[in-house]
Amino acid sequence: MAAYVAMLTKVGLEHYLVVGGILFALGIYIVLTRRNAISILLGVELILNSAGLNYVAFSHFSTGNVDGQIYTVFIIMLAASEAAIGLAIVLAIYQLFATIDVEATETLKD
Amino acid sequence: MDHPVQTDFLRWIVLFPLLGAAVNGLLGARIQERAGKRMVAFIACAPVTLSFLFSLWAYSRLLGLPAKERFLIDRFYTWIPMGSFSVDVAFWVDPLSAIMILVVSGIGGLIHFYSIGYMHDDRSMWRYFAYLNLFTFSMLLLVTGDNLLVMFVGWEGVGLCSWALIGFWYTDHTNTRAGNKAFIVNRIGDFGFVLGIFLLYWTLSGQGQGTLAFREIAEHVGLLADLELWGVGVATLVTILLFIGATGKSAQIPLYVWLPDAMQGPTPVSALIHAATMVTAGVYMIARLNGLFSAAPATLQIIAVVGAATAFFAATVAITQTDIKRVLAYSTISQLGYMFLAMGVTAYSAGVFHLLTHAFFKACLFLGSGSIIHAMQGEQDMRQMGGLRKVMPATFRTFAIAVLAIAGTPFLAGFFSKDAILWQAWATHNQLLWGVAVFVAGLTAFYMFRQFFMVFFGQCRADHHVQEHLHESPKIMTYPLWILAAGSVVVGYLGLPAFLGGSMLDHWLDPVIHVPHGEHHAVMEEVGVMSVSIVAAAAGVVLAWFLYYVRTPSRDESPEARGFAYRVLFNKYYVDEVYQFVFVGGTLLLARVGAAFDRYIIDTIVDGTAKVTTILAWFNGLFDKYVIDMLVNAVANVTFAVGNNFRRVQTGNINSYLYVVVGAVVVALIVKLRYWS
Amino acid sequence: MTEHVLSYMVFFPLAGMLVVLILPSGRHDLIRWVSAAATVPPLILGVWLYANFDTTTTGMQFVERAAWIPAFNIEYFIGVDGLSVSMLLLTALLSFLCIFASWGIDKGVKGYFALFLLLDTGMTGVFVALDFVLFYVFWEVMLLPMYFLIGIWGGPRKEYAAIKFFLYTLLGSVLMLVAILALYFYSEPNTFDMTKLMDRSSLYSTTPLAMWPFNVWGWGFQHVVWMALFIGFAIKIPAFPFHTWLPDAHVEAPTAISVILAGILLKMGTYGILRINYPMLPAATADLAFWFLAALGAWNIVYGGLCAMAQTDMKKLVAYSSVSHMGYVMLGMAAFNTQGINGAVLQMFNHGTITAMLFLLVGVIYDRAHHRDINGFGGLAGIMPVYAGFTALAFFASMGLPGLSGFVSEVLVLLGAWPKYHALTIIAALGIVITAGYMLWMMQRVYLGPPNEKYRDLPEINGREIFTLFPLGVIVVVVGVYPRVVLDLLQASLNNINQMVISHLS
Amino acid sequence: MDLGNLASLKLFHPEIVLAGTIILLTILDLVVANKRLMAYVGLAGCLVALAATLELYGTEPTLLFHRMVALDNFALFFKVVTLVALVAAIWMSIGSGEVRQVHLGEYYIVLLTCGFGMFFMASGNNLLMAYLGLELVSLTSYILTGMLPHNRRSAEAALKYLIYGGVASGTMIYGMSWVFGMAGSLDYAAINAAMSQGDGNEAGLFIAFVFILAGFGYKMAFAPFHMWSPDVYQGAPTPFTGFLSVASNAAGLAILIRFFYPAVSTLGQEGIWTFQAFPALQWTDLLVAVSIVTMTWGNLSALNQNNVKRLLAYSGIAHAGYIMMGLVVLNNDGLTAMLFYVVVYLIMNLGAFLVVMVVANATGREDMEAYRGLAWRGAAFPAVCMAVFVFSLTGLPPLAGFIGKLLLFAAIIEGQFYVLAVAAIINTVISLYYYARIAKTMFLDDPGPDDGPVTATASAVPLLGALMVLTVVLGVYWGPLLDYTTGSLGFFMK
Repeated sequence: MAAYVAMLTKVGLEHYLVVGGILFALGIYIVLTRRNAISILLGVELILNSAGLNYVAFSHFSTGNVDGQIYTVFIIMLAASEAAIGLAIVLAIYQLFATIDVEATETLKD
Repeated sequence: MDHPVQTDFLRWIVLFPLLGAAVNGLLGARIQERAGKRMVAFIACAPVTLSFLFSLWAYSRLLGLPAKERFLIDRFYTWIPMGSFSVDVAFWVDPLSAIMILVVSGIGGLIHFYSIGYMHDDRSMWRYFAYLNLFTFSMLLLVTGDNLLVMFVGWEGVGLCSWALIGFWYTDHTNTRAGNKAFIVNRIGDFGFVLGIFLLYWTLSGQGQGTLAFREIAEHVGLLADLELWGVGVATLVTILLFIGATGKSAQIPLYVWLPDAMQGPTPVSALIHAATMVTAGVYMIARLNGLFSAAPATLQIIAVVGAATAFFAATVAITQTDIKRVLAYSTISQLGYMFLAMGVTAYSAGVFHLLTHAFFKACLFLGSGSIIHAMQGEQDMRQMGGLRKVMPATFRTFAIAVLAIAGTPFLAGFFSKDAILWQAWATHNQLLWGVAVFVAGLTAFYMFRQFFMVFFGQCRADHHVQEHLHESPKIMTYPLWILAAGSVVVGYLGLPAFLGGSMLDHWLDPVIHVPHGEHHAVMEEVGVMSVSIVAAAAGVVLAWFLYYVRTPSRDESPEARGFAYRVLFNKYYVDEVYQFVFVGGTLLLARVGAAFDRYIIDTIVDGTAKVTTILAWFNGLFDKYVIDMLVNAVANVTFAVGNNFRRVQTGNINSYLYVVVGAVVVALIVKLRYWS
Repeated sequence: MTEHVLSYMVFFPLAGMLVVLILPSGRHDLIRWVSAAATVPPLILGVWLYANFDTTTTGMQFVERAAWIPAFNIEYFIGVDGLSVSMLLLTALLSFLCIFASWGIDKGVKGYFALFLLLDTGMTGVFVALDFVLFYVFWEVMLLPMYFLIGIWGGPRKEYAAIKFFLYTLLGSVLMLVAILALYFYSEPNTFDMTKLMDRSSLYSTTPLAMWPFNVWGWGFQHVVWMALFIGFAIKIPAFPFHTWLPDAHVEAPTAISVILAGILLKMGTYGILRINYPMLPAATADLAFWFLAALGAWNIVYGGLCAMAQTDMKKLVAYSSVSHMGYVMLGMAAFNTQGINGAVLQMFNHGTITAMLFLLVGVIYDRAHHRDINGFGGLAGIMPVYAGFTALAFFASMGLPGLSGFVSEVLVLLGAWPKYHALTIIAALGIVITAGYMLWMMQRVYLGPPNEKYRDLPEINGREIFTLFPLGVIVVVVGVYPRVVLDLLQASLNNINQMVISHLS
Repeated sequence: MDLGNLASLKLFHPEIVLAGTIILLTILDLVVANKRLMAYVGLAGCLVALAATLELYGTEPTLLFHRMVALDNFALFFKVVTLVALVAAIWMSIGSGEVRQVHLGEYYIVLLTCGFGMFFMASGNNLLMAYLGLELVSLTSYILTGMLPHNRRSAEAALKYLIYGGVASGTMIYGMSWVFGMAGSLDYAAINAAMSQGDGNEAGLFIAFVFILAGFGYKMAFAPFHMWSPDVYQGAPTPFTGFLSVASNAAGLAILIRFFYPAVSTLGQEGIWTFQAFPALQWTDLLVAVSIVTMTWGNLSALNQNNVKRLLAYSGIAHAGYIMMGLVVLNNDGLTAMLFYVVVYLIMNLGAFLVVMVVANATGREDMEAYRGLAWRGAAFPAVCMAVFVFSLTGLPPLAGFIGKLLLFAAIIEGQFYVLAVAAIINTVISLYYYARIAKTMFLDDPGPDDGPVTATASAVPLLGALMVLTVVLGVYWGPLLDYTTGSLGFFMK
C-alpha cells in the first residue's frame, strides 16, 4: 500500500520513460495510419519529442549532468527545421497535386 | 629367326604406290588435262610395277637365306614412343608376307593395267588411279607391317579406299550408300579389333612383355596361358575380339552384308579389293597370329563354324542371283568361308593356299565379268546375256578356265586348295563341317556353271542395240585375263597333297606357321575323301547343265514366279532388311532420343514452375523465350518471378514503406527476445 | 628479348588492339592488316619457344616473376611447361588464321578486331599464368570479348546465345574464384603462387566435413574445392550437364569465333583440370576421377556422338562432335598412365586443329549458300572439288582415321583407359563407330549424290580460305604420321603431373 | 590528446574552407548574375578543401572541440571521398540539363552544405555529433531532391524522403536516448567503457541498437530501410542522385563503422575486433541477415527495372549489401575491404550516372529504350564507358569492381562465413542479368527508327574518360589504393 502510494506521489524515471514510450508509439501509429502529409509530420514531431523527453529524464535521474537537456535543445531545434522544410515540401506538393493526401502522390513506383 | 636381317628397301615396296597416289591425288586433275590419261595411267602403274619388282627382290633375298632365318625387317622410324608402349613403323617380310606382297603387287599390278582399258572413258580417271594406288599402299602396309598397330593402319586404309572406290561414281546415291555401309560395317569390326589389341597389349605388359610386334607376340604367346578376364581365358577373348575385326573385313557372318553392295564399284575394283586382296586381310591376320589362335581352341571352334556357315549361307544365296557380279560376290563370301574354316581347323597353310589360288581365279572371273559388262555396255543382268562365247573368245576361254578352277575340277588350282581344306577338316575330326563343306563344293560348282551357261551359251537375249555393239575387249584387258587364267591352273601345284609329293607351300611357310602334324593317315583315306568332293562338284555341274543349258533360261524370268524358298534365297534371307530395321533404325532412334533429351527434358523440370514461367513469359522477352534450352531459362524465369513479387512491395505508398521499417524492427526485437527467454 | 618472350606473346595482341582503337574506323583494310600483323609475332615467338623448349625437364621454363600486389602476395608470375607450350602454339596459330577467316566481317570492323585481339591476349595469358589471380584475371578477360563477339556479330539468336554463354561461364568462374580464395587462405603463408600451392598439395585436408551432404559422401575440404574448380572447368569443356551452351554459341557465333571457341576455349577446361586440379588436389582427383572424369568422359563421347547424328545443322553437328571428342580427353586424363594422359593432351591439340578446320569449312559453304542445312545441299564434291578434298581430310581426321592426327590421340586415350576401366573403354570405343556414322552420313548428304541444281555455280574455295585451311591440314597429316612433334613436348611435364596423383590412387 | 575549441581550429582547415566557400557562395548568389561562376567557385572551394584534407592526412589522431569531433585518417578518408564526390557532382551539374532549370545559387550552396554535413558524420566522436551531421545531410538532401521546379516526381520524392528520413532518424535518436540512459553519455569512449563494465540491460541495449541501426541503415540504404532510395533516385536531379548514391552511402557507412567499431568494440591482436557488450548480444548474425537480405532484395528488384536511374538505385542497394559483408567479419581486413569498395563504387557508380545524364541530356529520357543501339548512334564512347562501368559493377576482372569484390570475398571466406559467400555468389550471377542487359541494349540491339543520334555533353566527356580509365587501372594495379585504405584505419579511441 505504502509503496503504491509512494509510486503515485513520487514520480520517478520509470514514469518518464513510460510516457516517452507512449509518445513514441503514438508517433509511429500516426505515421503509419495517417494519409495527410501534415499529420504524418506531426507524428514525426511526436517521435522526436519522445526522444527529447527521455534525454531530459535520464539526465535528471541517472547521469546527473545537463548533457541531456542540451541534447534536447538540439532535438527541438532540428525538429523545427525539419518541420520548416517539411511544410515547404508539402506546399510544393499541394501546388502540383492539389492535395496533400500521400496516397494521391504515388507516381513513383515500379 | 632370332637375328632378323636388317634391310632398308622394304619401305619402298610400300611407299612407291603412296607416291603414285600422292601425285595423282594432288595434281592428277591437272596432269590429266595437260598430259592426258596415258600419263595418269603411267604414274599409277609404274609404282605398282616397281613394288612388284622390289617384292620379287625381297622374295629372292628370302630364298637366299636358310629356311629358319627367312626374315627381313626394315625399321623406318619410331611412330608412337609412349613410355612402355612404343610402336615402330617397321616393315617385315617373311615367307607368309612374301606371298602376300607378291599377290598384292602382282595381281594388283595386272588389275591396274586392266583398268587402263576399263576406265578409259571415265572423266576422273586420275581420281580412280589415285584411290587404286592408295589402296595398294594400304594393303601392302597391312601385310608388311611388323606390329598390330601398323597393320591396323593398313587395315583402316584399305577400308577407306574401298569406301572411296565403291562410291567412286558418287553422283548416284546407291553407290555412296553402299560405300558408307561398307565403311561403317567395317568400323564395327574395327571396334572389336582395337579392343583386342588393347587387351593383348596390356595382358602381355602385365607379364612384363608389353608389345604389339608379331614376332614378340609369337614368342610370348605362352604367357597368356591360364590368364583370365571375366572368367574367360584371355587368349580366347583376344582372339575373339580380333576375329570380330576379321568378320568385318573378310565379310563373314554376321558382318558380311556390305560385300554384295560393294559391287556398286567399278568391276576392276571388285576384282582387286573385294575378291583378291582386301577381303582376305582377315584370313591373313589370323594366319599371321596363328600361334595366338592355336592357343585358343574355343575361338578356333567358333571360327570354323562361322566359316562353314558363311560358306554354306553365301553359296545358297549365290544360286539364285541374276546379277553377274552379285553371284561372284556371294561366291567370294562363300570361298572366304572356306578359308576361315581352314583357319578354324588349324590348317593355316591350307587357308593361305586357298587364299592364293582364289586370288587368281576370282580375280580372273571378276575381270572377265568386267570385260563382259564392258561389252554389254554396263548391263549386269545375266538374263539379258547368253551366247557370248562366239563374240568374246578370249574372255570366254579365260572365264571357262577360272570357272573350272573354282568349281574344283581336278588338277586345277581350286581343286587342290579346296581339297587341302576339306582334308584337314576331315583329318581333324570335324566330319560335320567337312560334310557341309563338301555340300558347298557341290553348290559352288552348280552356281558357277549356272552363270557360265547363262552368260556364254544359248541365244543372246540382249536387245539389238546392245547386240550390234558386242565386241571383244582390247588387249590391255585380255592379257591380264590370260595371265590370271594361267595362274588359276599352275598355282595349284604349289600345294600338292601328301600322296602327290607334298605341299611346297607348307614347306615354305613352315618357319612362320606352326602346322599341326596330326596322326598319319592312310593314303587311301585321303584319296577317298578327295573323290567324294569330286563327285559333289560333278553333281553340281550336271545339275547346272540340265537347268541352264538343256532348258535355256528365259529373258525375263522373275524370281517371284518361283517357290517360297527361291524367293527367300533370292532376297538373301532378308538379312539386309532386318539389319536396316534393327541396327540402323535403332541407332537413329537413340540419336533422336539423345537430341530430344538435350532439348526437351528440361521442360519436365520446368513444368513444376510452369505457371510462373507462363505468367512471366511476356517480360522475359529480354531473352528469347521460346528457346528450347530450358535449364537456363528456368533459372531465369524463377528469379524474375521472385523479382516481380519484390517489385510489388515498392508500391509508392509511403505508409507501406514505413510499415516495412517498423515491421522489420519489431520482427528483429521479437526474434531476439524469444531467443533469450 | 628472350627472357620476356612470354610477356611479348601475351601483350603483343593487346598492343595491337590499342593501335586498332586509334585507327580511323573507316579504314577497314588497314584495320584488318594491322590486326593480322599483331598476331604474327606471337606465332613466330611460339615457334621459337617450341624450338628452344627443353623437353627433358619437368620444371617451368621461361619463367617471369614480378611483384604485383605485395599486400596479398599477388605476383605477375608466368611460365610454361610442355602442356602450356602445346596450347600456346595452338592459340597463336588459330588466332593468326582466324584473323583471315574474319576478313569478311564488315559491320563494326574496328570493334570486332579490337575485341578479337583482346580475346587473343586473354587466351594466351591463361595458358602462361602461374599466379592464381593472374590466371583468373586472364580467364575472365576472355569472357567479355566473347560475349560481344557472339552477341554483335552473331546469327539470328545471337543475344540468347551470348548471354547464355556469359551466364554459364560466369557461374563457373565465380565458383572458381571461391575455390581459389579457399586455397589461398588454406596455404601458410597465404599465397596465390600456383607452384607453391602444388608443393603443398599433401597438406589440404581430406577428412570429411561435418556438413551435410559432404559427411555422407565423405568429402573433405580438398574434394569440395576440387568440385568448385571442376564445375568451373566442366562448363568450358563442356561436360555433359553443362554442355548446352555450346551448340547455341557455335550456331550463332561467326565462323572465326566458332573456331576460337572450339579450338581454344574448350581446351581451357581440360587444361585447367590438368594444371590445377591434378597437381594441387591430387587426393581428391584420385577419389573423384572415376565418376567425374572417366565415366562422364565416356558418357560425353557416346551422348555427344548420338546427338550429333540427329542434327540437321552442320554447325550444330560439329559442335556436338566437339562434345564427343572432348570426352576422350576427360577419359584419357583419368587413366593416370603415360598413354592416357599424353593421349588426352594430344587429343586436345588435335581436336583444336581438326575442329578448327571443320568450322572453317562450314563457314566457307555458309558464306556461299547462306544456310547450313545438311539436307539442303548435295553433290558439292562435283561442284567444289578442292573444297570437298579439304573437307574429306578434316572429316577423316575427326573420324580418327589412321595416318591422321585424330587416330594417334584416340588410340592412346583408349589404350590408356583400358587397364583402369574396361567397361568404360568399351563404351568409349563405340565412339569410333558412331563418329564414322554421323560424319559419313553428313558427307554423303552434303558432298556426294546428284549435284543440287540450286548450287550448280557456287564459286570454288578461294585463296584466302585455302590459306586458312592449308596449315591445319598439314598439321593434321604430320602429327598423324609423326606424332612425336607434339608428344616429345608433352611427356616429361605430363608424367610429372601424373606422378603427383598416382601416389594417391587407392 | 583532445583539444579545446581554439586549439582545434588549427586542425580544422577542410571544414573551415568548405564553410567559407558556402558563405562566399551565399554572398555571390546575391551579387553575381552569372550563376555559372558559382559552380566554378564551389569547385575551387572543394579542391582547396581536398588539398587541405590530404595535407592533414597522417597527422596523429586527435579529438577536437572537447571530444566532439575526431580527427583521424578514417575521418579524413571519408572527407576525401565526400569531396571527390562533390567535385564530380558539381562538374556533372555544370553539364546537366535538369540542373539548369533550378535556382543554381541555392543548388550549389545546399549541395556543399550536404557535403559539409557528411564531414561530421564521418568525424563525429559523439552520437549527438553524428546525429547532427546526419540530420544536416538529410535536411539538405530533402531540399535538393525537391528542387526541380514544377516537377511532380521531384516533389513527391522529396516528400517521401522527408517523411521516411524523419521517422528513421527519429527512431534513431529515440534509440540513442536509451544508450544515453545506460552509458550516461553519448561519447563513444564513455559508451565503450560502460559496455565493458556491462551495466545496462541486454534487451534495452538491443532495442537501442536496432533503433540506431534503423537510422544508419536508412542513410546507407540497406534493407529493409532502403525503400526511399528508388523513388528518390528517380525523382532527384541526376547529378545529385549520383552524389547521393555514393557519398550518402559512404557517410552512412562511416557513421556505422565508427559506432560499431571504436564505440562498442575494442581492437585486439592482429586487427581482430571483439564486441564489448554482453556476449549473448550477437549482432553479427543480425548483420549477416541484413546483408544477405539487402543484396538479394536489391538485385531481384533491379531485374525488371526499365528506368535506368531506378535500376541503378536498386543496384546501389545491392552494393550496400555487398559492403555490409565486410562489417560482419569483425576485423581490419573486412574494414579495409569496405573502404576499398567505397572508393571503387564511387568511381564506377558516378560514371554510370554520368552516362545516364548524357543520355538524358540528349534524349530527355531515362528508360532502357533510350539506350537502344547507343553505340551505333554516335555515342560509342559513352556506350563503351557505360559497358566498362556496368561490368565493373558486376565484378568482372580486370576492372576495379572485381578487386573490390575480391577483397570482400577474401574477408568473408577467411572469416568462414560460407553461407554469406554463397549468397554473394548467387547475387553476383543474378546481377549479371540486368547489367548485361544494359550492355546488350547499347551494343546488341539495333537502333529503332525514331532513335536519333546522341552527342555526348562536351563537359562530361573528360570526366567520363577519367572515371573509365580509373576503373580499368584500379582493376589491374590497385596496390597503392589498398595501402591508402589500410592506412585509413587509424581510429581515435580512448
